[in-house]
Amino acid sequence: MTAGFTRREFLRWGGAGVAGLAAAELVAACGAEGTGRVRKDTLTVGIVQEPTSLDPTADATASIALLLRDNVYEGLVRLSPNGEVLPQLATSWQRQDNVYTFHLTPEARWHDGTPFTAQDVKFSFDRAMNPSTRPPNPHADYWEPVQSVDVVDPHTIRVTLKEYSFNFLFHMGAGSASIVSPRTIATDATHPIGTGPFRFQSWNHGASLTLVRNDAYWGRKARLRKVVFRFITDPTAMNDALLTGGLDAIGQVEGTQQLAAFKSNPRFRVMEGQPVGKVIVTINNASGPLRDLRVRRALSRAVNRRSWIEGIWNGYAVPIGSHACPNQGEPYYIDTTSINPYDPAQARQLLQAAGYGSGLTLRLAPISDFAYSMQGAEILQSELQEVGVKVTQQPVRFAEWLATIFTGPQNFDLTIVDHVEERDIGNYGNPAYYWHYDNPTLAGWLRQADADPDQTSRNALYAKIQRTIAEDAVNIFVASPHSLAVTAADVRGYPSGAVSPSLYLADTYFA
Amino acid sequence: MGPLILSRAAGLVVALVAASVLIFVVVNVLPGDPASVILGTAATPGALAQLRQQLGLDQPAWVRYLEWVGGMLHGDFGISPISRIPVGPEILQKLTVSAPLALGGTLVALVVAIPLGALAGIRHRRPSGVVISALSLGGMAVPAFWAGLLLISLFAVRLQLVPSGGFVPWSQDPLGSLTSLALPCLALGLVQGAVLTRYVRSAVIDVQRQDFMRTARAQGLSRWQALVRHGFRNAAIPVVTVLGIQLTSLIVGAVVIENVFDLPGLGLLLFQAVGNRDLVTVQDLVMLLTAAVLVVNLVVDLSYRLLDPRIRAR
Amino acid sequence: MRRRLPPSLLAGGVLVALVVLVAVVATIWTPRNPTQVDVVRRLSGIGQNGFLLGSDQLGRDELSLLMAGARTTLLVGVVTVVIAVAVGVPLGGLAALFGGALEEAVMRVSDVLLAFPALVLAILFAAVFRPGTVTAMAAIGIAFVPSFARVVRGAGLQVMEQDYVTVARGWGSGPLRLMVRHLLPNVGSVIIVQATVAFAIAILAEASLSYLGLGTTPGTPSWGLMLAEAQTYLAQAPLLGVWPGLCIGLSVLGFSLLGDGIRDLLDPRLVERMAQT
Amino acid sequence: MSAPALEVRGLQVLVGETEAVRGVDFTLEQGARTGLIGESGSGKTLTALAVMDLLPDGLVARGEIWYRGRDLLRLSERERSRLRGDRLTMVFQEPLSALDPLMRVGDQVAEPLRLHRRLSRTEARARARELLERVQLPDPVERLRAYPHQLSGGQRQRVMIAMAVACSPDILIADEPTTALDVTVQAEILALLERLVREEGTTLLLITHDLAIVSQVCDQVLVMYGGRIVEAGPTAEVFSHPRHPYTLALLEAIPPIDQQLPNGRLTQIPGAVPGLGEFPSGCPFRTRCLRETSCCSTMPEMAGTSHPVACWHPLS
Amino acid sequence: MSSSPLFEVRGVTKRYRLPRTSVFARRREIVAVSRVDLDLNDSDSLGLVGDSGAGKSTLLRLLLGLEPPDEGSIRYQGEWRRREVQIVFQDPTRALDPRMTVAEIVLEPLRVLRLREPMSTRLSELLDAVGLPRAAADRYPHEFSGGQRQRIAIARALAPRPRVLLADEPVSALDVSVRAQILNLLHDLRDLYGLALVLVSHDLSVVRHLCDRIAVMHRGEVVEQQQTQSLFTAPTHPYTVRLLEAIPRLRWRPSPRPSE
Repeated sequence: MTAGFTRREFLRWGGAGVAGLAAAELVAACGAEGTGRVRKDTLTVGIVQEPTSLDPTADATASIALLLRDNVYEGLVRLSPNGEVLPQLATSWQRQDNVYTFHLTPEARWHDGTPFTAQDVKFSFDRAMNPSTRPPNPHADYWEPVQSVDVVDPHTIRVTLKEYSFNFLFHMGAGSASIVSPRTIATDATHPIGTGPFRFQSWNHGASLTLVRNDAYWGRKARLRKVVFRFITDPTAMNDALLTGGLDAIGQVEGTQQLAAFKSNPRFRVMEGQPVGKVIVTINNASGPLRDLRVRRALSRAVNRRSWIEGIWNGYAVPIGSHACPNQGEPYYIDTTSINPYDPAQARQLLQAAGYGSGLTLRLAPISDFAYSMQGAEILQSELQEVGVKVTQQPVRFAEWLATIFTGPQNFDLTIVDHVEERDIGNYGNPAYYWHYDNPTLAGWLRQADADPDQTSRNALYAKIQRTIAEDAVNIFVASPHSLAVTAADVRGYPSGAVSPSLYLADTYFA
Repeated sequence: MGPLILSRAAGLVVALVAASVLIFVVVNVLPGDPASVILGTAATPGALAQLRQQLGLDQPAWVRYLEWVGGMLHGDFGISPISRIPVGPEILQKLTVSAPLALGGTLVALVVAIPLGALAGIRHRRPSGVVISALSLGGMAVPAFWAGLLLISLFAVRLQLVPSGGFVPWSQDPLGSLTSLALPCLALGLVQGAVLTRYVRSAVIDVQRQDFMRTARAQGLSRWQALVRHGFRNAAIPVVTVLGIQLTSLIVGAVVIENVFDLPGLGLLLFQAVGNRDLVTVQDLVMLLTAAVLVVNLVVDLSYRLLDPRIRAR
Repeated sequence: MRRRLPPSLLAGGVLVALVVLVAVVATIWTPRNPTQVDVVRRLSGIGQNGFLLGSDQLGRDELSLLMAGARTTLLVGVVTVVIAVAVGVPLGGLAALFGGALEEAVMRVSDVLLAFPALVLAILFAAVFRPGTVTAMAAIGIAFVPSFARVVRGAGLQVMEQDYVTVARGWGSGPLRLMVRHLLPNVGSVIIVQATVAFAIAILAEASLSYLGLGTTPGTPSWGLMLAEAQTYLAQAPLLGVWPGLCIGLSVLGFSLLGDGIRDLLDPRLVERMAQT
Repeated sequence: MSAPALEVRGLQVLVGETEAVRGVDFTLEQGARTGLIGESGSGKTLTALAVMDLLPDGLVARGEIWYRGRDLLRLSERERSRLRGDRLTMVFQEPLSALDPLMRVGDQVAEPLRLHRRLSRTEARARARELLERVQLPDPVERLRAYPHQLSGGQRQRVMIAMAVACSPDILIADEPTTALDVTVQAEILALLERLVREEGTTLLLITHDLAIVSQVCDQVLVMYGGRIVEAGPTAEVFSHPRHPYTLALLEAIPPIDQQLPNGRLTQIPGAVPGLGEFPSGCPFRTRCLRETSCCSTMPEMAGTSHPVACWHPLS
Repeated sequence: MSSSPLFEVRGVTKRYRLPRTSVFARRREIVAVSRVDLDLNDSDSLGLVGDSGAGKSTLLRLLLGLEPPDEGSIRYQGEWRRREVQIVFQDPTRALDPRMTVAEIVLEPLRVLRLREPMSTRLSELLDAVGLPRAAADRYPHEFSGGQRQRIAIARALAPRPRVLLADEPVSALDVSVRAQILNLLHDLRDLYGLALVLVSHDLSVVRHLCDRIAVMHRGEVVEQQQTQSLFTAPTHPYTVRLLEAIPRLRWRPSPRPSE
């Protein structure tokens, strides 16, 4: 299975910071520094989901990367909040056809004092690639295009690909592509050792995780002395904690209904970022009546994207028509929302034509861990009822969803999930993927596009792919929610874009 | 008393063994293989087999049962297959939230129930007594989580006096920890207190009907003196027996209340562990809660015997 | 003998009758379709946009949801109590009747079962089976079994000590006859009282489970679910957090009052007291 | 003859609307032992409780109860509690439930002494030991530390009596003190009670349904039926020449212990004792009486001086 | 008269084990009835007297056949003990099932014992015999006074046409003025049906009135057994003497007057 579809991505919306435009803020804030009063140097951030482990390769929970990647652990490269690839441990690199040569910083040291070398990179990558040593975090596909990893010298490493890959470098910014130390990997789950600007201090299960500045950092040192992540699952409680001063920032805002209150309050600053993730109603294309294109189109047309955007995100989302969202991480995005517009009358006709005029019953499995999925289910049930389709709901926990719908027997009709992973349209080329879309032609186009180094022709091909997916009504494509962050007004340099998997706080400080 | 404690303790051991068998059986019928849950999309048959072996799932059930129970007896509660964290310390840490919550809830309940219940019992024919008992009946009908929601809505959302949820660790800000426990304890305690008020009230009413209360008054004690010298001690016996049952429902209430207020205690842990299919944690937690109930019942039983010379003698 | 009906019986009867009536009406008619989403008109206030009690965060009619929720609540109550009675009463009866090892076994098992808080049992069940109304009902029902068994045994033992049972045994009445002829009719009132109390607890338990997402599945209106969904909107629409809670509270109150009332009506001690004074 | 110890005039006890005691007059002479006879429901216990101010909640006493020149019903609650347990004391029927199960016997006996005599703990304890000796409880020192459930029925009743005589009361009311006891124990307790009362010159009101006991212990007797006193007088006089048909019927319904009845049958009273509020108007006994005439539907007054009777057709 | 007695009780002992106070403690036993010998002939009437706890009621249960003796033997010479030995208890409230009508109560033994009797005729006969109106049949026990309830219990005991009637303190829960009615009823029924009567009472006057022979029980043993008259005049056992002396006697009685 090549799909890189993991818990981390799903949870990024559900459990992590949705950041936005930050870079501009960062520069603008520099001049405002202290005039006598004691500068605050501890930042407390509210986080919805607590990590299950502190080893970024341990499992797929999104908050592991959110809290630790770029702060404690580093990779060859990192992603900017908007999805640009920036240098990290690799200060520079060259590509020659299929071969990348990364030049590593000679100054980096692990938090335990040992020097960082190219051997550590080779260890991490080989471990990820080798099926017998591969850690549980299932990002094997990131290394799928890789042929070999070779140490050139202690500060140079060479990665040889099978053929050109448009997405390879991008994926090296992911949490699971963190470089880990072969000496400490066994204990990283509870005492993470990385090379980043913060070092781990303590983890109070169920309550908080504390990082302190790494004063021996090889690069530009962090401006905060200390970062405390507080875990608060309830959105109302989260908002209250910010209101009452218990927090300096909310990593991500789930209770969008209270956003207006923060916007009008000068003590706070709301950062609206780009839309991130694709919320879709996944259709099991192999299940009975859903094999019929007319039925799938009818379902798509029964859904009013505006209702969802208002009802679930209070307007903080944009409609999408295919499997791509309009942010810089997916530069090939085109608007396809007019292909299956909201039209219940036509939906009913299509169903009639398909022979389901007298009714149709479908099973819907929303994921009970995610509010958007549960709310979407209520809306979907109501909307499909309008066109004569009865829906029976059976919510599943995410763990169960993974086991029974995503990888398991796949005995379902519909489910609702946010595909947060960037550049994951490649899944439509995999007929075994859980929505069972089998189109060899499209699969060929996808391979061709990834291997095409030319941006114009590549984007044209991706546009054709997006249209085809929409026309085939593979899934019901609903919306891409905005990344949103709220901080106290005096917080500067807070990352507010969520294309990057991490909440990079080395540039954050108090005004 | 000595042999009594011994025999009660023997009964407790039997009950604990029965409960552990029951829990083990129930938990191990869980559909879904923990190994495949952990591996998720990366599951290959080889990796699955390896992980199963690592988790000891390839052993026969009885071996796993004995290892589980044996481990617990040595204070080793196993390691969560999901988080790779030892469950024992995890539980201990959650107890720093749950234990104060339960204690605080009990305290609130007692503070509410004893004076109000006694008053309602003494004045059960007068308007004030009727009002109290009506209030307590109303309080019993309120689900603890709704009480929590209403308290949040009033004190956190409207008045913004306290946070509506979450927990500040003791080590970080003890005062903040107390503040974050205030509403949960109140929500839990008020509802429990309403129930307890009813018991206190009926115990006080019952005791007032006893012949010895009439004897006491025949000695020249006033109604009030008789209650203080003879009534309350006797009324305490049925109330103490009820406290055991109360504590059971307090534990249940705490599970829900922790969810309402987003408190990182045992209840939330249990809830999340069930969601994550974290069998080891679920098994340990349910066993722990059950053991707590059994032990509390034993303590209540013994203290009730201590209070009552009629039973003490036997 | 004419006796004044206890006021709690009347009050409880009225509340329970109201819940039953609403539930019955809701099976044929509600003001609107309770699952009909109308996002444009969401979070309407009382009387706004034709929503008598307002609309929820997805624009569903609050009143219709509440009415349909009564149906769910009653169903859960009835099924759990039936499970508990069907299992608990015969067990308790047999224990009282035969005593000895059987009684010992029944009581020990119910002791252990009693140590499982009902909700913990329900959470376990929700994990083992799929969370849903059926699972919740089964778990709550099973959790009630020991208390029914105990109550019936206790009352049954009292019956067994009565002289009329001794007389009947003197003629050689068999266990079955004693059970049917004397034991069950005489513990009947105790069972009824216990059942109403259990009904009240079942309503609370179902609400708690649904609130936790382990009870009634979404798509079926349920008061507990409504409260769970309302929690996020406490600041915008506090009333959404009030209505379902009130419904739960009043139904529980109704059944507790009814139980109290029936107990007062049937309690021989009370009758005695009335006659004595 | 000195002033009477207690004089009750027109005493009524109301249970809600119903009169349970319907206007009772009687006098307890100083040092006399008076028996109050009646079946269940006749109101004898309520009469005693009204005198003691121990009526259950919701019951109201009306009329006059004169003690040492004061009408008890007009005293404050405090003044009445001060008399209770000191000047007026009471022994109850069921000695197990009438003692506090959680308190040691010694402390219970000491209670009236500490309350009324303000004795210190040690003094009260010493007095309690003497009292237990006086009521002939074996091993009094040990018994002081016992709990009520550790004593036998007779021993408990001795404790009750010790409590009742602790402050040398003027009036002692004993309500069915031996009904719950075995015959052999009953005789001992009655003898004890009689001896103590005689020694102290205490006025005794003994409530019982057992006529034989009254004939053994009491020199005066009051017969109650349906909330009224229907006959009163010296015991010997009332028992050998009963004037009320009810008294006669009661005496005749008791099988004689010393002789066989000639025909083997007892004289029986028809019907049953009515429940509270179900007594007929007028003479309460008239529906069961063989002598009933039309005038019986109005209530007869107690008539006569030394042996008064409330009957329109008294036996001569 | 038949030569062998109806009941032949020989050396009967019955022990009860007290409930365990703890798993370690040995269960204590009390001896309720100890080495008792008794005979009961047809139409005999035997009184059992003694303090509470003397074993009187236990002996009745043994005679009724509810449980076997631990030692000794009880031989019943009749045909069918379950039918022929019936019992009346002290407290008529506890003795009547409150959920059954009088008709059901009285006829229940016929049903349980599968006796083929014309039910309605038998019911009327029985109600007449105990002096209850026929209208009583469809009412419930709580609608009756104590004395009437005891009549219902007696009617039920008579239903299967017993030869032996066991009576356990049959009048001690009744009002004094009602006692005589029930005592007379028992007296009459005994004579009418030729019943053998075993009467347990703590009230010697009642026993004296109804019984030809008296057995005095003390701590589980029968300490003395005599004809009624001679027991009163010449008691031999010290306990009997104590018992007789303790009985409060009516010191004065109204002189017998010409009947009205």
